Amino acid sequence: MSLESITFWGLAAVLVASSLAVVLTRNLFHSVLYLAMSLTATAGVFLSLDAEFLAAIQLLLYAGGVVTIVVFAIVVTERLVGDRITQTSRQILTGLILSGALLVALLVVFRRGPLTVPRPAMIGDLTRAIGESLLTSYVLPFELLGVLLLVALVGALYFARPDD
Amino acid sequence: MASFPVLSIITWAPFVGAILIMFLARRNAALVRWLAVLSTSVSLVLSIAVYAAYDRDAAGFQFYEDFPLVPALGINYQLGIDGMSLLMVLLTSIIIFAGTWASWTVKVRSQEFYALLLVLVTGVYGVFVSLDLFVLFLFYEIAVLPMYLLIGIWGSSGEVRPQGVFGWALGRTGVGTKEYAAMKLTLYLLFGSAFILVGILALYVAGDSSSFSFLEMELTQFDPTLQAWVFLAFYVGFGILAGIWPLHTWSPDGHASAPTAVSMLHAGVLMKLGAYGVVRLGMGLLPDGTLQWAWLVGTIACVNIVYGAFSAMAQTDLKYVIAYSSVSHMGVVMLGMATLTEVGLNGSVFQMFAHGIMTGLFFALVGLVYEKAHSREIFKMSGFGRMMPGIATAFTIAGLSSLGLPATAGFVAELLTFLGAWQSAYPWWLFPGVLGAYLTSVYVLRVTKQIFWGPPSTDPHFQHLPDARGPEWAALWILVTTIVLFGVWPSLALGPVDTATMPLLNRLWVLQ
Amino acid sequence: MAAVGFLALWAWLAPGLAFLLLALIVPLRRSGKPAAWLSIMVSLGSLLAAVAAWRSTVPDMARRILWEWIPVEDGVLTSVGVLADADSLLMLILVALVSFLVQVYSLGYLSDESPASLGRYYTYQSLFAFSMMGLVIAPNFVQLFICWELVGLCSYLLIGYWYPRPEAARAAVKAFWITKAGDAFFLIGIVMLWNRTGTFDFAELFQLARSGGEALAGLGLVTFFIYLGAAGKSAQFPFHVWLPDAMEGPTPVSALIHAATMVTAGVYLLFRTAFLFEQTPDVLAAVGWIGAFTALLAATLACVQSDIKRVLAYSTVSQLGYMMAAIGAGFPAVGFLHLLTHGVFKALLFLAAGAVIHAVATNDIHAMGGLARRMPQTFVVFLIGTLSLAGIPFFAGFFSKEEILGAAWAGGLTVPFGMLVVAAFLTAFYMFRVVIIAFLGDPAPAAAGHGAHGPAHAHDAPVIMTLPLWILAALAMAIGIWFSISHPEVEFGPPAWLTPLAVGVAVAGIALAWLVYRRRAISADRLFERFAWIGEAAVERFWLDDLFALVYRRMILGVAGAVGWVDRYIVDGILNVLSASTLTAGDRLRRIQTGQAQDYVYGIALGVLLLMVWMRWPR
Amino acid sequence: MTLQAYLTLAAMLFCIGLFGVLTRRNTIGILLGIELMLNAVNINFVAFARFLGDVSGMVFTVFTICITVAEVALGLALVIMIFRVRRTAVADHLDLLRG
Amino acid sequence: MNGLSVGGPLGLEVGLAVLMLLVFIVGLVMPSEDRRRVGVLAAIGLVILFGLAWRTEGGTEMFRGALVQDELALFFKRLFILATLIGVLASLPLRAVAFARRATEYYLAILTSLLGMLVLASARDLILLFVAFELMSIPLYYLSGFLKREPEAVEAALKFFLVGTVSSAVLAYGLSFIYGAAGTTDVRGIAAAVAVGHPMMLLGMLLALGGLGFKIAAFPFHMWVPDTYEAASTPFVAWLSVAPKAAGFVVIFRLYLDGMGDGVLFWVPAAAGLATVTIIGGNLMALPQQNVKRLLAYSGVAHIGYMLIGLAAVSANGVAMMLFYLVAYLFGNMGAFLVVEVVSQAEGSEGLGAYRGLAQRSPILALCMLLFLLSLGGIPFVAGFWAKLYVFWAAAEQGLYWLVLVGAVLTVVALFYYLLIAKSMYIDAPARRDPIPVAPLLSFCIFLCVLGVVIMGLYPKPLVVAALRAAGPLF
Repeated sequence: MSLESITFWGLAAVLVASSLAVVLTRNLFHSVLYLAMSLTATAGVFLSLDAEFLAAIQLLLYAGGVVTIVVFAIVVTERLVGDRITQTSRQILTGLILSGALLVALLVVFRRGPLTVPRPAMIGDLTRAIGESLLTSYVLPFELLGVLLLVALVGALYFARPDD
Repeated sequence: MASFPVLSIITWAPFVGAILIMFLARRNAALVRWLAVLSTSVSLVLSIAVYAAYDRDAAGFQFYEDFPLVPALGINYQLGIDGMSLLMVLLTSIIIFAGTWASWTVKVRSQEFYALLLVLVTGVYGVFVSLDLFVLFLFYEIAVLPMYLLIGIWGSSGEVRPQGVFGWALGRTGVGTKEYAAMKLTLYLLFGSAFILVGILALYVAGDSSSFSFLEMELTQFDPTLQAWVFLAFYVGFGILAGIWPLHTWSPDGHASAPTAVSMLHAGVLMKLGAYGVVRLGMGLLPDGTLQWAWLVGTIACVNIVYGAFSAMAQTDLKYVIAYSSVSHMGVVMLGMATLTEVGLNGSVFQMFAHGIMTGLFFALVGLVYEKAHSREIFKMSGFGRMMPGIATAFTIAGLSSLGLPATAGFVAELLTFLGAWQSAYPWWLFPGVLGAYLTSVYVLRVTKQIFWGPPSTDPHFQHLPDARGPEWAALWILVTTIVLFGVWPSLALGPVDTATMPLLNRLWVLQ
Repeated sequence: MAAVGFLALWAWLAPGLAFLLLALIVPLRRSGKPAAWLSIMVSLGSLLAAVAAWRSTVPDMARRILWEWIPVEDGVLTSVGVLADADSLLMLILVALVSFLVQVYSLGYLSDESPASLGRYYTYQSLFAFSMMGLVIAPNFVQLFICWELVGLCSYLLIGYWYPRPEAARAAVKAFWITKAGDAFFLIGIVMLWNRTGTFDFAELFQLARSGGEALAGLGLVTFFIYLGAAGKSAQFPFHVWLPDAMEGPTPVSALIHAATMVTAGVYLLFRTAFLFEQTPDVLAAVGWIGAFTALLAATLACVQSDIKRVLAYSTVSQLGYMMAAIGAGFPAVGFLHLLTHGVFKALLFLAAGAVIHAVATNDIHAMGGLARRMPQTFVVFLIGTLSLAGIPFFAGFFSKEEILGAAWAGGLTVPFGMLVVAAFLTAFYMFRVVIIAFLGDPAPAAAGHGAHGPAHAHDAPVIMTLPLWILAALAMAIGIWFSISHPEVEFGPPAWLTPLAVGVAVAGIALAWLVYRRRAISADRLFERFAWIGEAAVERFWLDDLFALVYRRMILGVAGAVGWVDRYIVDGILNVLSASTLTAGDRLRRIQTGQAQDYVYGIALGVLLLMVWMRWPR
Repeated sequence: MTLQAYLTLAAMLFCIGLFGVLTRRNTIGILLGIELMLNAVNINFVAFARFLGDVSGMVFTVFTICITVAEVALGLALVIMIFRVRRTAVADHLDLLRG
Repeated sequence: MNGLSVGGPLGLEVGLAVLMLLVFIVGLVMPSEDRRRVGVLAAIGLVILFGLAWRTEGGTEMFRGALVQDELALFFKRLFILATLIGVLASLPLRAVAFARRATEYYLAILTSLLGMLVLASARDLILLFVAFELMSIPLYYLSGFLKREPEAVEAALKFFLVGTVSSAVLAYGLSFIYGAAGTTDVRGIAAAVAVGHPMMLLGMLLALGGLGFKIAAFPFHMWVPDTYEAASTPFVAWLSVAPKAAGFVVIFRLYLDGMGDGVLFWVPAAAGLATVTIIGGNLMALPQQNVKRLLAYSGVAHIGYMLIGLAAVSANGVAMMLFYLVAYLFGNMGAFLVVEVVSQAEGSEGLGAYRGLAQRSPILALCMLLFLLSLGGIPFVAGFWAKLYVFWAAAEQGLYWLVLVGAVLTVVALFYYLLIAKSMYIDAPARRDPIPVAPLLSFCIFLCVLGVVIMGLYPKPLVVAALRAAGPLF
């Protein structure tokens, strides 16, 4: 067993476990923490796929940004409600069956897919390549992304403002 | 006459009348009526003129009009008229003209009433004169839809007690009310039109001319399997409108709830439109399909005849009796065409005409009785003959025509149909046919006896009822005269009809 | 000789014209008397034309005038017109004559009616005359059937002339329904015949029959169906039940339609198409048997009636049975002869009875009595009619009746012959029963209360009514005497004992009636008790009317009720189930719309999964 | 490691996320589930990009991550708004509109 | 940058961006009490943009084909702009305080969404497509909760958001497989992978179809529709019911049909199946509705089913007929929603009862509504008839007679509930007799829709030709 596989399996185990914890823990706050853990593990997966830049974004935006806002939201809503948010789950069995069935379906497809492609060698600096294509062939989506963030921000502000 | 678009004028004159009524005659009931009379009389006069001018020796489609509508899809505004549609157009003109007079007393929202009625008539004319299947379908839909409002607004509700194993369903749908009847009629007929549409599209796709024109499709030899299916689609689709068993149940409820003129038009003309569709599109385009399904058409027709007659007998509501009698008589129409014989088919077409006039008269009379006595309950009424001898006489004549008494149009039709039935591949069809005619005599005379004969009613509501008055007489006279005229002189109609049916049958007989 | 056809045509069309005028010109009809006179004059003209036509005929000559009526691709399906020959013209004269006399008579009989009502009556009368004549001179089955139905219509309208009376209304529809049932079979017969031969025309059919071609082989069913039509119209067993009820109509109507002309149409039809029936001896035999049985049955029934018109009605049924028996025996001409003579004397009887009824305002013979003195003229003519009917020599019915008996014998119908003889005896009996009870005897005491109209105050009718009576009586006598003198040749040689037998049973019948009702030598009650087994059945009309009522109520109306229920609650019910189910399905389906976002996500996940399954994934 | 392993991992993550979305009662919990699903998408993209040797998958991931953040921000704002109006964040209680 | 100029492939988008900027700036300087004028500005801008869209020629592209301005894109762009214009115009008379004070946000959001749609119509690259898709979607979430003081509105927005995000995730997940199988984000790379039957590709396509099914609201992905429609402000809903769905369809065209060759046949069962359940589900669920907005929402679902029939035909005709259907649906459905708005402004209710006797109170308004309903129901001489007929015809050409029959029969069910509204308007007696007041702008919009419905109904030819031309480049 190579180091690579050990890393992968380790990461996978952490990822799955923490993800399960996210959806199963009763305490919402703990959920968020598990999510952070899961996202971090994902960053590890990105690293194992040689995508350092993405791993960094993942950590910054996701593990940092998202978790922070969620925690903030929890704090705000807890203040509003006045007690700790514990959460229960509904229809666990049907949920399990449905998502399980979907998983089975996906796995069955994977089994017959031509997925045994070899992992090619790295082509130079990935981060640079991403940056370049962002500003050349994908400049339009990039610009639109800016608009999107703006409008999402405007929207979030609209709701978050307590006045009018 | 070739360049003069006489068919278009016949067709659209009522529509123009409707528009004029909507815009000019706001809150002026008299103007509304006179506009309606004017526009329908334009159609009537022109119909008679066309009838007279139709060249019987040349036969075929005449007064041809053609105007490309959507050339890319092969849709043309193509009109023409042959011996069969000639008669149907005349029928429509007579009925609507009489209907306008008969509904003289509509007071509530008369502007909308006449406008809708006239739009409806345009649809009916359109179906009879159009030679383009697509345009035909368009007109068909126009002929169906206004009915909803006409029944819904100006109709009258009856009473039906939900019972039996399916009582829960009847209760749920609100059976008996005019809204129910209007909805049932409209949806049922549109349900039928779904089949027609599929059939037309199938022919269009299967034909190689990529045209909806009847004349071009007529020349196409369709695959027999396709023909079987499409014929079935047409049979069901148009058959619903023609009231074939067991798809007829919209008709009693609808006709019973509808206001007078609408019942007249619907039972008198629109049901014929269904039969006409089966003949024109079904038999005309699909000879193979016709031969494959004739047994079914005829057998169901026999069921219709007997079943309709018995059902009519069971009714206690006058309008229901007449409505079921239509179901029974439409069976004769369908039987005639299923015989695939000359006399049978001629009889069928003649019966369309005869029944149209007769049932129009019936509904006009029932409307008058209802208007004066405010009752449709047969067994509550009695001895009206003294108070309304005119209505009683006309009712008797309608009844006699209905039971196929000679010297009325009904006899000729039934005689021909029966001759055809015994000549057909299934001679036993004759017996249900004759039985139906007999049963008709039972229920018609029973009703006549109950309402008009016997001692005058002691019910205080039924005292001093007036007979028909001014404009109403006009309606009655027109219809009675037509019934008798065509009963005494059938070749008036059969001459042209024969020129239309023979080519159709020749195509069938070649295959046999 | 073209004039024959046209004279007949005019005789036929004239009443039609009168009908049109009366029907269309409302004020004329409403005026009453003028309308009546128009109709009467026209029917007189019609009579004259008919006579003129008959006078210019020669034997074995037929004149046809045809117009196309229903066209077909390669010619004419059927036409209308006139077929004038000696037989049809004779019948035409009878119709025109009786029609004319009855119309004259009605003027007096219906003098109490309102003008509008009277106008209506004469409108119907004109229509009837037109239809009946059309029937008589019809050149083909279709025209015959048309007129056949039209006379049925007139019968219906005239029976129901006093439509506010429930009995009249009921009797009218009953008559129509029962005859119409026969007509339905008749129509079937015509249709079948046409399919076999391709023609409706009598002349062409006659040629076919003469040539004896294959075309006419196996016509049994066809002729039987045609016979059923005739049986309905001519009130043969078991269709006879309508005729007695038809007496609810005005008496002149009974005389014209239900005695002299319309009811004989069936006989006339069989006479006219005898060449077809000859092809089917089995059917003919059945005709004979049924005819004889009808004659006997109706005669029995007539014996227990107390309504003078009903007695006459049953007697008509009985006589129609005679005619049918003659035709069934294979001698249609004999039947036709009796038809003619019967037409005259039965019209006479009815009109005379009408005069009585008009005078005493009741139909019950027991409420009459002793009328001979108060209404001598009426008594005389009634007696003439009665003697004719009983078959007494020198009266109209004698010769024709005897011939029928002979025909039955000659035709080999021995048992029917016996029945006819018994019927002849009963005929004489019941007729004299009426004569004795109503005209001789003492006025009924109960009648005192009838005031001005009771038997005690009865008197002869006005001239306008008695004149037709006398004409008919004279005619009945004349015919009887003429036949007695000329003794025309007949096709068969009747046995020598026939005349004595016929006269004998008639006299015996009269004698019995005399003994029972006049001399009271035999108690009527005892007699009745003696024959209770049949008498009670006769009083109950052999339960035939009940049977028909049962068929109507239980079978027709019962089935109708069932079908109506099935239609509303099953056939329509299923439709409503479909629509209600659709509505319910919508209601149920909208429950998946729980309002909870996660359930909507279920929708998405499930949708994706189902999409994969639907695409047969994994393949 | 093979591509299949990465894809399987992502699929598991996706389904776990879906499970979370389907079962959590709290709206914030549901949002967390959605995060997991989108995370799976990212792994998929990166894995494919890596094994194809093509950079555009990674670019896609950049966009996905940014869009996810925007969505989460908006979503949380909505949750807070719901809290204000309805005093609850339990998804089950939000069924004024139904049927 | 030639592509950004007027008439260039990005010309409209740039124009819109300029408009958005203007709206943003003007909104900032306006007094905060009433910023409604911003809407007027947006409307004027949209009119200009619509004019530009007519002048724009197709057949240009940018970014090596990642962005293409073909006839199809132009058709959709015109449709989007028209729908947005009507939506904006109809929004102007809205009375709620939020629309006055926060008008900038409102119109900006609408325009942003429109920007997303415009790009989407041209996008032929997965990344561009996804970003544009999200750009279109995110404003919708918060627009539907714009009346944030109303519990229903916020609830609807949250549901819309949650379900929408999940479906975005599904879409993205699907796109990842597509990318993986095609090896490129270029849409044109898909065809090859489909042709060899690459399982990953097919999986991706199906997942993406699920995600798109949400946007076009096909059964069973439609469940957000009724709730959102019921709670959101009606002019917005009128727009929401048309424009984003059309955008969903353009994505479907691009992904599943564009340059696919014979591979398109693979999608027939999927499209036919979706069409069937959508027609049945939508129509059945509309039956028991008493709230007209909700009823129209379900009927809208059913209409998507009919459009999917056109898709199932997988032919140029089929697509063209769908386009025709979309336009007919635009006029009919928006018009109907606007009448709902008028009535609910006057009566304060969107229930069926509010329409009682409308024909006697405001005959013209009732007639308009009737025309819209008839058009939606597929009755001759109004647009909807041709629309239905054409999709049926296209399906019949492919031999899908059973599908045509299902569609045609279910039309009858649809007519049941349309006629229920007609019954309320025409048959029932009114509770009051006074006419219903109609804001001039609203009546103008309704008039516009009636015009569209009637003209298309009487003379469908030009639009058919245009639709056929638009569908041309796909095959």
